[in-house]
Amino acid sequence: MSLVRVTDLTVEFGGLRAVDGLSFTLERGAALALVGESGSGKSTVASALLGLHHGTGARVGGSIEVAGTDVQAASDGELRRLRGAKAAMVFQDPLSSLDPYYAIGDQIAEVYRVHTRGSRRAARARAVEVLDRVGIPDSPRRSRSRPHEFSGGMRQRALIAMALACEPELLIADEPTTALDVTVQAQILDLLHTLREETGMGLLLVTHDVGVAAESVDDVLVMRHGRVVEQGPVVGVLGAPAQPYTRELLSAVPRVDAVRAPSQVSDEVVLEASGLRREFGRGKRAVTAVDDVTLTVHRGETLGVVGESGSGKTTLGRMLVGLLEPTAGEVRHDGHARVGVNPAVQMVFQDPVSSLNPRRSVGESIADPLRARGERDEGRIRERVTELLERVGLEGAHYQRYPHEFSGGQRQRVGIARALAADPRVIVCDEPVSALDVTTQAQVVALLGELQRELGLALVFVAHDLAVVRQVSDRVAVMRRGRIIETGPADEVYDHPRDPYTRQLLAAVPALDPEAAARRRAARRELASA
Amino acid sequence: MSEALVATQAPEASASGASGARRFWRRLRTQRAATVAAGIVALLVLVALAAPLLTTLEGQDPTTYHPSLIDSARGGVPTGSLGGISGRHWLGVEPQTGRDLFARLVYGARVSLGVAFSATVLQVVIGLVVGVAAALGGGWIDQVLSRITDIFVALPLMIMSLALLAIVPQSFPRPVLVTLVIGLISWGNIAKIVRAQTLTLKGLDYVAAARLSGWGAWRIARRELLPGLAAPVITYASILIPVNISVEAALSFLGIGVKPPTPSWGQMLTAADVWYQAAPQYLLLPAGALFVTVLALTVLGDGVRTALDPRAASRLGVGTGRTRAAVTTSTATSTATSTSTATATAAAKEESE
Amino acid sequence: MRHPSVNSARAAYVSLALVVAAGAAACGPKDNDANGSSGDSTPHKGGTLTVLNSDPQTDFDPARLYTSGGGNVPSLVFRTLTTRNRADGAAGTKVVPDLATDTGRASKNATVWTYTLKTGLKYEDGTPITSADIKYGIERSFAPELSGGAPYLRDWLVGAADYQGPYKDKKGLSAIETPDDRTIVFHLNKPEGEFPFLATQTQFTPVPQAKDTGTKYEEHPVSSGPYKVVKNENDGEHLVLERNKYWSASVDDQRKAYPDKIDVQSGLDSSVINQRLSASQGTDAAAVTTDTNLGPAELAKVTGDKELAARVGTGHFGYTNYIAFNPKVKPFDNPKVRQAISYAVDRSSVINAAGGSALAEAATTFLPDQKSFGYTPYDLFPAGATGNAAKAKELLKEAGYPNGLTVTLTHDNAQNFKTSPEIATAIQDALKKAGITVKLQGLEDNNYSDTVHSVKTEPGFFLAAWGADWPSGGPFLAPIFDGRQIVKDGANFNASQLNDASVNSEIDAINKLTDLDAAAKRWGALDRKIGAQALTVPLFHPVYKRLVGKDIKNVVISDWTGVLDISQVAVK
Amino acid sequence: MNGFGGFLMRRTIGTLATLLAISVIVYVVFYVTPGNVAQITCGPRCSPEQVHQVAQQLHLDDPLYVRYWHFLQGLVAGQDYSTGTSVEHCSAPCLGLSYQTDQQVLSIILTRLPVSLSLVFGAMVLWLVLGVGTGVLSVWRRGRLTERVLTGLTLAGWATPVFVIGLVLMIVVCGELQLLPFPQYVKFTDDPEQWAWNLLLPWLSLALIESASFARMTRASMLETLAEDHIRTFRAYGVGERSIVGRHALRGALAPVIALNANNFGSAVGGAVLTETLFGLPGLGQELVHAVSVVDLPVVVGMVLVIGFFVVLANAVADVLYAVADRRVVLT
Repeated sequence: MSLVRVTDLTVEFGGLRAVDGLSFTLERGAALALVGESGSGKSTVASALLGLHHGTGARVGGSIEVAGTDVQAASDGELRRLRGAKAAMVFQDPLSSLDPYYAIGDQIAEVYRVHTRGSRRAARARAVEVLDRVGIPDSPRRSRSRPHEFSGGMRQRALIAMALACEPELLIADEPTTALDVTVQAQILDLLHTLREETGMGLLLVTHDVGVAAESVDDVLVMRHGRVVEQGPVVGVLGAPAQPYTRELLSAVPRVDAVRAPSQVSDEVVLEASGLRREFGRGKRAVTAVDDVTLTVHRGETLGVVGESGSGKTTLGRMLVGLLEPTAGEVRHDGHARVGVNPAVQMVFQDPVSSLNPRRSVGESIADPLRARGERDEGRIRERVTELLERVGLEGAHYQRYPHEFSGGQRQRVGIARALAADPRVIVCDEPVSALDVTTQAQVVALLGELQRELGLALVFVAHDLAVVRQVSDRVAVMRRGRIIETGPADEVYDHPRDPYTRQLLAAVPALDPEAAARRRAARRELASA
Repeated sequence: MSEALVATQAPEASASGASGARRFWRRLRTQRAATVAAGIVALLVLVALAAPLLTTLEGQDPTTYHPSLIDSARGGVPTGSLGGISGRHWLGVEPQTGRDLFARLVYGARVSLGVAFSATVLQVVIGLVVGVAAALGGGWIDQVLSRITDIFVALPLMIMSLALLAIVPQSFPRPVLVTLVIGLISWGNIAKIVRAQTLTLKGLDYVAAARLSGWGAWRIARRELLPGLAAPVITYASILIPVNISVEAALSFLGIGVKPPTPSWGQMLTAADVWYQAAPQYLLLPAGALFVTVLALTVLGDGVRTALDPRAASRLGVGTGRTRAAVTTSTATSTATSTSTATATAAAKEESE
Repeated sequence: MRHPSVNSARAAYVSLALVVAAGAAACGPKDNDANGSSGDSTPHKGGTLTVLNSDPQTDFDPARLYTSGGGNVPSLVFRTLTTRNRADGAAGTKVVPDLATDTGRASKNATVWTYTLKTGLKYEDGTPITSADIKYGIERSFAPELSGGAPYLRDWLVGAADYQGPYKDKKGLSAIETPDDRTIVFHLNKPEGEFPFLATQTQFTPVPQAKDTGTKYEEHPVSSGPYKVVKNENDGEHLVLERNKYWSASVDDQRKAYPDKIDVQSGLDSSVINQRLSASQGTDAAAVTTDTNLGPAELAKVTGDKELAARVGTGHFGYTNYIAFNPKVKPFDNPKVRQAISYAVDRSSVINAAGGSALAEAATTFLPDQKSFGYTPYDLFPAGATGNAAKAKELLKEAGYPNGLTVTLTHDNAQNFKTSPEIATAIQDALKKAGITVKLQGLEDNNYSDTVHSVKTEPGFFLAAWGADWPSGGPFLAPIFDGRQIVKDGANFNASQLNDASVNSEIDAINKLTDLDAAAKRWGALDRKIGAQALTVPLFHPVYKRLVGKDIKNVVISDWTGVLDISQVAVK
Repeated sequence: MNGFGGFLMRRTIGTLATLLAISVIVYVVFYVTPGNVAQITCGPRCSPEQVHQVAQQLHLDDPLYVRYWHFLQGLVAGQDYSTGTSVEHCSAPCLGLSYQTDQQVLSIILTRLPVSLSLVFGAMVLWLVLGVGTGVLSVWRRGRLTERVLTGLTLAGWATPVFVIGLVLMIVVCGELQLLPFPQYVKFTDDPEQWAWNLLLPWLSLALIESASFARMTRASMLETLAEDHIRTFRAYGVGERSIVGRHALRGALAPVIALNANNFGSAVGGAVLTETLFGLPGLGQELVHAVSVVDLPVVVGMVLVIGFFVVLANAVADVLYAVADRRVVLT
């Protein structure tokens, strides 16, 4: 009997069909990845397996059988016995997925007691045991910590520990590494791999990241618009995709080993920073976010700034555009020392939702730099905005629309158009594509490249994704703890990293080839033990 | 909690087509209780506005004495049954004077609602200006304004009212004065909320983008921040209005509210409470009117909050300093207020640097 | 008479509490027959009397108290040279000896008054009371630290005008002589036939100099009366009095002192006091109030309940509520305008506003309707019960206002049925019928006092009230109509600023009389004479109705105070 | 904890500055308030000379800044004063002497503070029980009749002024049903049981009014928490609804409830004027209203300062408790 058998599953919310006629099986001990872009219905499938749609108004059709339980027919009590005990789920955002007010050990113990009716003491002991099992150091003490006292990776480990508490037959991991840095992501994936080897539990991995899937599972199921596009062994599907969509998906994934055609870089320095330093807070709580950073950007060049969360890259970007004043050091633009913002240095923001005022039409947002410059002729403003909208691949008629009427990628295009409206010489892009699906990502990256060539823009591309940075950058600066630890031409940094940290970063990037993934896993173990 | 407030800004990706205002109305309309409450509030406002018309219809006015309808020897209790309810006096007459209660109730609505609404507007305006200025000004401006805000949070409203209402010349119209005193003294909490919210909004990318466009602080405050402040402010205002009605009542109770013969609900309640046994309807009328108003405004406030954003606004809670009881209006305690000085460094911040 | 300060409008509302707290010197009853429970109505000694009051005994220093005996509770502790006769009704308006053997011996045209103390008088600590202590008590009342008393001593005693009390001026007052321990002689600068009335005030209480602690004396004033203070909490909010064993009925024929203990709880809401008295539960069964009247709402309830109605005591204090004119302000300089308003006034609606016919009686004379004041009935501008609008219009036309006129009526915002908004609106409503549009100007209590009692700011048309310091025409008429009592730079009560030589000389003439009955007749005639000038519109005299607990016996209400005398009450 | 020490320092300095500013405002406002203080103190029939003597005695003729300076001196160094017969010392911090009664303002406050604290503290317990209980019940029974009835009841309490609730309660409970004696303040130290019985009605009146805001705050916070991701986690692990509502959702409401409570407590200490007046409780509010009516400036200033102090203190406590309840919050 299969561990999971899903037949002709459909899930409807109101009139919207999120999952449409999906069937698959997962054998005991096997691993399956549901891969798809946002809106493909993959997470809905995961929830449906545990019957989490019960009582929410969603209409679920077809049959679901998990670890011998008919989820569709099960009573509330049966479902509760299934959840956590036979099939456990790990969620995407480990911070919000844990109760912020209780100690982690208590939360795990609570779950354990729900299913085992063991004593409080036994439950606590079990919690410490599983925390230890997932690699939390000093687990008896750390089990008394609250979630916010853990780092992101530790929290995800804790969530996995909670899942392990009752020794489930199936682990459902819904985007378990999306919120994590690349090195941490690798650790978590490695952990999942090891656990699966040791406990023999089945794994259902839900992810948008093809690389993550390639690293972790045996079989893959590609979803789009709630339907199956392609399914089969991971080697086959990812190695030789049969469907155009799968191919499109794969080709859009940026490769860390891809070589990029160089830009037309001039010698003219448009942006220069020297000795930049920025502290937050005062006195004993002061934190140095950026420390002694010096860099130059030339006309027509793309400088990639790569680093993990907390490395200070966003702070650096904000200082470069003048949104933040440096504590020490200076930013020179066209050779002139500068304080405050300057329309000639623009920024494209990470979150396409929060970077556009939801209460103003996109045309108005794009027109801001024009009006601020003193343009009063509505006709000319309209004309220029239309031109910019078309330039970034939107329609002039979109002027009157509001941000929520656009998709993420379109919103990012609006953001770019707004930056262009100021006729900038430099655009600092702060994680411009990290919130986007891979296919969209590729389009936006391509657009930036085009614009750069056309307008001779200098770009500073700040990102955590090493592959994307390589794809766009002429030169790369690697940041860690506020400092630039390595800088140089992109190819040199990627192909011959000098700093051990850079090497560690590169080793953590998931590979699309499952066999390569296995090799890299081994290499990571070596690096970690070294 | 700051991140919850940020969520106010996030439009629903699923919402389609309609502009913000239309979306708001549609969402408000889907809540039946809120729709009914909005209807009641509208009706109350209408009654207040149409008070002269309604009393003409009844054929009475709020100030004429009807000594024939009361029993002078028994303290002036109405002679008719049920407090003198009749075709000519729809809700009976007032003990001691025989003035028409219906007329006094509808005219009282004018003062009570008028004072409450306009005092709220005043509080909101001052709170907005001070809160936004503090948050945007930063540095010493923030320090100074925040301290001033603290002072006004700590000043007991009733006590200052007692003094201020005595200082101002009597020729100054009382309802306006009561409004001014409430508005000018108890804006501290709303300023705190606005400041906290502005600080949150200020950190948003679209505000940064507006700065990069080259706009000045004033323009940014007006175009980018104020719309974002609307949700918490409107929600809070819906709480303040009933509180202010109560404050007016409490001022009347202490003898410093609106002056006779102008009726107000608060004044009626004050005069009526001792008549609870001898003429119960005299007390029940203004108390009932007040209850319906507060209930409607509260439900409407909830509805507005939900319509503006189901998640973020719920943070505000009811937050009242139960002014009537607790006489200072102070503690409008949304969590935003009380911890405006305690910065929530939610761990989420680690992730987003 | 002393205007009350308004504690809180709340406490004042529904009760005439403050009127009485301030002016608890007054006159007598008409239909007082509240005799507590049925059955054995003979009073016996023992038990604890509870007093439920709204105003705390904040002032408990004999120098600072104003009224005769300092009101009800203080007169249990302070004995004075003379005192009010503790009897029902009109008999209660007589002044009788207390510490002294008689009510005073006058000589030289009533400018020298001599008193002799009874023998065997002792303080609560057993030390004897001497005439020097009485002199000291009077002297210290001149200290600015202990201000608050009535102005008469300062005005009447020779050389007292600038005296600042014994703390600053050790020499003392030469106008008071104590030739021996039992004799005290007062030298006045003009004849004052009513000096015996003044000697009822607590400034005439002995204060042993050795025990004087200045402003702290009120925390524990030394008792000369039947009770001593054993507890004084929160500045007079909670007092407990117990028997003073050195007092004996043999040297005090006025105070009965039946209960063993008196527990005074104040700071209570007036409606709560009345609720407690009507419920009469537990210790409240043996409770009275000395400052809270029944309000109209409570009256409406009480009159419907026989048991409760039997427990209501009714009293009449010499008090008049009136409209005051300031003829210096147009159009009130025109007597016809004043007369027109006198005709237009609707006294029945004013009375309703004041609590109804049970709590107020229409007044057409300025003097209260009591014999001791010299009451002489007159109604010079008959307005009937509800006003004579036609006559008023006619007079207005004669005065040159054929189309009516608009005036501003100033009143106090404190709701105490005296000068309150309710009465003002009742007048506003009545004058409307006569074509007079009245705008109301309500002032906060302090502001009202400042404004109407200053000749500089005095409005032309305002609500006022007056109560007598003792039941006689003198203190009722002189401060209001004596031209020499116009105070230019201080609190002025002669609102009409009348300075009529014939009035002034008549006042002087009556003051010389020591025959109080003869004096009363002439006060009555003077009242009528002044009344013809329409300088005031008398509105009503209040009637006090108060509940007592169901175990209370021997309720005595004199016309002097209008309220039950706590020294006569028994609980057993 | 150095961070906490710093927090205390900053808060103390901020509090002192705020209180100082409040005292200036109160001085100025009451300085211009009508009411001839000397005349009120002396009595209306006092002659101008006497009034002048009293004014000198109370230093009322000094310019405002001189009087304020004396006030500050008293605060820092104390002051000597004469009772007429002897010289007494009012030790620092001396808030001055009452114009009306010549008592030390601080001692007036200290005798009345326990009453106000008793009232508010007890009411607080009740409003927490009633408010939070109602909130939890209405979440537990959300969408059902129970929720609507509870919400209606708390709102009725909220919409009715305290003087009406208090009086009606007293008439019904003490007068008609005679279940309780009419309230009369008994010191806790004299008789704790009588203290509680006598304060029961005042507590209830105040609590009925306050509990609505707590019910709503609790309900809103819990519903919000229920919408959060971690609740989904526990549902996905088979944790029952009772534990989810009673343990996880309620815990989420704790911090905002604490904040609301500390704030209400602070303002109610001086703010329960109406309750104190109605029930005749000799607390701060009652005295303050009286002092205002007779323009007793030292008492007014002293009391407003003490009340302001409690408001500021309560805010600080709210912040600390908030941080304790929600460890993610950092005090600044």
